[in-house]
Amino acid sequence: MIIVAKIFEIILPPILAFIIGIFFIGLFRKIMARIHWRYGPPIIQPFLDLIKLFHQKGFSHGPLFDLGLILSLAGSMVLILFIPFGGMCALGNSGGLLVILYIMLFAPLGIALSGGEGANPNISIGISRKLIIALGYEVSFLLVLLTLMTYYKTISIVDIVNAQSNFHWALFSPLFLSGIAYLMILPAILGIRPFDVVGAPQEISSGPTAEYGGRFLALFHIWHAFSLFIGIALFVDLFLGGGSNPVTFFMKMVVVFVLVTFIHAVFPRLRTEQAVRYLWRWPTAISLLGLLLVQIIK
Amino acid sequence: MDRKDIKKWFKEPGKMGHKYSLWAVYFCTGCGIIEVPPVITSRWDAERFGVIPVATPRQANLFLITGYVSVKTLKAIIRTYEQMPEPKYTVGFGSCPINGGMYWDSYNTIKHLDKYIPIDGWIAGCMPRPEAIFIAVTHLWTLIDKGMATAHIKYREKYKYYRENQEKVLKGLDWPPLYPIEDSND
Amino acid sequence: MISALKKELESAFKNIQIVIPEDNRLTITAPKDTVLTILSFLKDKGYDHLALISCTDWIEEKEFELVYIINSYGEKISIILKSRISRENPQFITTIPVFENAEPYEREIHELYGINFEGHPRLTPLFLEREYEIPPFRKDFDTRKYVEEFFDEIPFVEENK
Amino acid sequence: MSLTQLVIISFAGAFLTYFSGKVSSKLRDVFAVIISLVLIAILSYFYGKTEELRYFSFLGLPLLLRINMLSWYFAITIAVVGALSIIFSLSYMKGKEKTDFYYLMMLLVNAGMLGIVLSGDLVSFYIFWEIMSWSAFLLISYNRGPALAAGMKYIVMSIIGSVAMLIGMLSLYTNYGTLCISEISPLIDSASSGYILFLLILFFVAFGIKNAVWPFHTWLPPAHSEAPSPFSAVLSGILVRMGMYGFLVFFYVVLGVKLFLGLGQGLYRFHYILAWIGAINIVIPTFIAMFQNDSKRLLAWHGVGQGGYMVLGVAMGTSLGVVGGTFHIINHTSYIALLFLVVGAIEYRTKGIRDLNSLGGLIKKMPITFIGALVGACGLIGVPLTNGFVSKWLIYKTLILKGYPFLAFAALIGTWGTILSLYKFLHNIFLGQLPEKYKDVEKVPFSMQFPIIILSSVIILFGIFPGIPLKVINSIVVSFGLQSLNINIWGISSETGALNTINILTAICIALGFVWLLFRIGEKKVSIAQDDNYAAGAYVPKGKYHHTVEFYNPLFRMIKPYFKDFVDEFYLLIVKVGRSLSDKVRKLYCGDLSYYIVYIVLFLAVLIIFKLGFNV
Repeated sequence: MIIVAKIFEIILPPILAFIIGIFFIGLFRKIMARIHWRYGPPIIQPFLDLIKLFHQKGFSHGPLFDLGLILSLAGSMVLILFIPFGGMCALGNSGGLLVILYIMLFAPLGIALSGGEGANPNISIGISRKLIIALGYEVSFLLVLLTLMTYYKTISIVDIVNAQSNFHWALFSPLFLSGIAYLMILPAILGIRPFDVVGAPQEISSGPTAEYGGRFLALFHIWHAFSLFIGIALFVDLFLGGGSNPVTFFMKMVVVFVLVTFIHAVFPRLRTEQAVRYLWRWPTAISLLGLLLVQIIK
Repeated sequence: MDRKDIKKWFKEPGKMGHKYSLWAVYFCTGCGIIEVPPVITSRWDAERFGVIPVATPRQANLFLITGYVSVKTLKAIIRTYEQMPEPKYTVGFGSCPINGGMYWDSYNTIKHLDKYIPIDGWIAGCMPRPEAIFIAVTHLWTLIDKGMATAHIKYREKYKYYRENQEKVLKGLDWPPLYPIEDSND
Repeated sequence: MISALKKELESAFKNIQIVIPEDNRLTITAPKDTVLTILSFLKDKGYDHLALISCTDWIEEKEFELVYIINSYGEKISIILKSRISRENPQFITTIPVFENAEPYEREIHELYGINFEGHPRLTPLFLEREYEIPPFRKDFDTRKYVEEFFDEIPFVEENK
Repeated sequence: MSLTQLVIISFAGAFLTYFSGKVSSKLRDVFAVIISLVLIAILSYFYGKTEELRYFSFLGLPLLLRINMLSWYFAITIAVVGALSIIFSLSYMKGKEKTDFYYLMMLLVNAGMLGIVLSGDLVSFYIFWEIMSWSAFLLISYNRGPALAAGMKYIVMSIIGSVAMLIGMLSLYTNYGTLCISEISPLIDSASSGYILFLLILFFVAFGIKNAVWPFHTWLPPAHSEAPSPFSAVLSGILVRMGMYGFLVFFYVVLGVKLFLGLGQGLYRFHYILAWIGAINIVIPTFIAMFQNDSKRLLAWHGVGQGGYMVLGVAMGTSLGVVGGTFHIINHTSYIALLFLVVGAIEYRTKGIRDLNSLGGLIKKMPITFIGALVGACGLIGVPLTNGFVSKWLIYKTLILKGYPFLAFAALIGTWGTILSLYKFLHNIFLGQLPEKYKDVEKVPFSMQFPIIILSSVIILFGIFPGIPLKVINSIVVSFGLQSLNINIWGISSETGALNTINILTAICIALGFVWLLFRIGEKKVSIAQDDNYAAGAYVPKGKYHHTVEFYNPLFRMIKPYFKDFVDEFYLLIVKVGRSLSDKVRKLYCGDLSYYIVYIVLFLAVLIIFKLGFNV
């Protein structure tokens, strides 16, 4: 019986993550449409796009072009197993936050390699922008994670979630500074405006996806759904107590996602230097303050 | 508008998928492009039918030829059309791409575009209004439904003739033929 | 102001006709060989902006007419200089030494009318993708005949073949 | 088979290959490979044995050779890397002249390093250290031109290091009358902390210069980029880590853990300052590496950067930290040597092109080299399933659990610096458009591919089963006196967060399989040529459609004002001052006799006045 529960626990989160991710993209386009005062596509439109994309003969530039994309999607799938998802966490005890940090490298690396094989300057510029922005938000992202780890004196995310049970969430504990810093860099992690210079359709014809056709674009959309899920699930796990069952967890994620969509709708797209200058100034300062606060308390 | 017809989705997902998620190449080939922004923005929102503009032909399956085609633009149109993934549909705006329109006797514009690339459908009107474009999209749905939107297959089979016409108009295309041409086939 | 300029021009150059159709416009018709000197004379006087060079094809008199439009931001007067060259062997000297921005205009006139400008750095094709025996903007170029000969000859790609 | 025979074979082998080279180059190649393989065989025989014997006595001082788990661990790495680089240079040095001299020096460097690692007392340690430094100098300045300046810079700094070590040894000998390491450690416990600090500074300078720790790193980038590639693989792989061996021996064997951690108090504990030097050593070089345009210089800066992780791990003093630090040494050797061999292979095929802006698209022509570069890059970054990840995980865990978040932050941000620079390395050489002139580049011969394949498999193997090397390192740490970790084949299991590489491996394989199936169900893909690319409707311009120049320009524009190597400028300032002083002194000796007589008379006069004035 335990084995069945274990297998169930391993298979269910990725499927739920996929459904939630696709739902989030649909919700995203619907909210954006309503802000533009237009009717907007049905919520399941991304799902229809996926069906269409799987029936298109995409162009491939070579073996690495496919393998890089497959690697990045597999990396984000594995990452979901490490993140506690409403009481379920398949691989919670094999590595904790440090492994999460390092498995997060698979996705940008995979897409960078497959894009590089696509031999198109638009892609290379997109990838170099993606890595620069990632370097920008990693500074405060690492500081936030370090404050959490030193505050709870553990590197396993499951312990952090359990420590926040019955309503004393980390967001309202002395870690509120790190929570605010994480919220400030969340648009950069998810890659949406004001930091979506990476896949800017107008400037570099949608950056890394310039050469992706049928199946490749489908895999990229699934990866985008997963990365939306991961970015927000991490925030909910680390700062909002992570929810005892998937439904409460999903509710918290929707709230955070709608907030981030509104930020997306309002802000223009920052240039790369402006984005990095901002990321290295305000979120880093706040997360440093959070770290000092935790050091003083300890 | 049989988007909610679940049975049809399971029977032929490919057709339904292509019907309800037409991604148009955002590439203005003539004077008609002035009609496309109102189509995709708030007033006549095309996204409710799943039609959104995408940045590169690699991601698109709908190609809107908006307006007259000069010899120079023909080169870019052929290049973009060849770079689109396989099930692709083209729609011509106005009468200029059909038979040259008011530039019928000009030395520099292409008279019959379907001598060079296959066209699925035409919209009449010297720059059709957004409603006409939506009607065209619905016609395209019926074509796809009935399996008559086979321009891309015709292009693949008759590529030899298309290539000859293209080389006649544009002296020496500087990219290799898309499909291998067997010289003596008939 | 404009009449003073008219008098100066008349004194400086012989056999040119000067007409003032409106208060801030002045048209000069001058022979072929004095064009460059007039242009540099006007440029020194402050008319340093060459707005346009165009060409009209007088097919009956078998002549091309080159029109130089120059104006200055200071006095807000625009001067139109016309000169005629023969149609059989259309030869003319380039005005780039006086006005650098004449280069694309002369290239266009060369491509569409077939006038050869000596001293022009690159008289390569500018707009047209194809070559034409008679430059298309000439009046004796019959576009309808050209379309019938060329475009209509290209066969349709029928279904059955 | 005793230790003296091992040392004799390694040195005799070097000279034998030189003379066999005079006979025929074929014989010399075969001889060199046999010698290095024999060394590996003998060393594997010594696994687990600890013995000590006196092989010679030098003006009354017994010269000892000893082997224990620590020296065996370093010796096997030296032998393996040495053998691989010699196999690699069989075809790399085919066209070049003076190859006998090259093989002699390569084997001499290996022999010197083996000698250091096996030496039981400081005198033989010093002798082998000098042999290694000088043969490395000759090899660095092997291909003339700018290499001479790089070699000069290297040898001047390593002489300063050796002199510092010599002074430390002399003071040890005068105080305790003996120089064998095993006898010194009990005696030194009773020494005053001031004297220990003096020794520490001296040995830190000596080993810091060799290990390119941050203030003394300036010789490394020019030396690595000018040396021939097989040697720069050995140089950056294991020769630089002799400094780390020195740190380990001096801190944990001579001083002992209690004494080492007890030095200084509060924030000024010696090992805390050392940790901070290590942290700075990680961040600054990786960010400099990001903007290099020469592939070997980029890798050299990473050699400096990764050294910081080792110093950080060793300076922590906990068993987890030391295990992480020592494991990182062997990891770093594996992937930096691999990357240098990859650059060597590319130099071999593109006639010596190292500039990152004029290469591109070589993946289609040299796939095996690309796989090696990819695995090496993943190892250097620390992607899970590679050995770099395991050692970095260990180091981070100690930093976080011991409560040093800022050190952990510096180490973690170094990873992202490596990602950016290594992706630039991979992208500019292997991905993108293939330029015209490399159309007919073909694969590298097998003698070059073999080391690349071996090193990549080592990286993956140690990444998936870290237990194999960790068992050896655990016994080293136990021999230092720290408590051991419970290590099993797939990683570390401990209550404060375990590492389980097998779980990660299975999860990734299942996910890869599933996504591959998901990829297959779609329509079949159409593969197209490299120049059939989206260029906004125009045809792709040949050779001009590859974005490499100023790859991270937005970031560079921001970092540019702080982007000077202050340490290098400081040294250049010293050199300038030194040169102007010596210039003045040169003016004194103007060569004709009369001046010299005047100097003597003046000097005597001063002496007399001094004698009268102070009637001393």
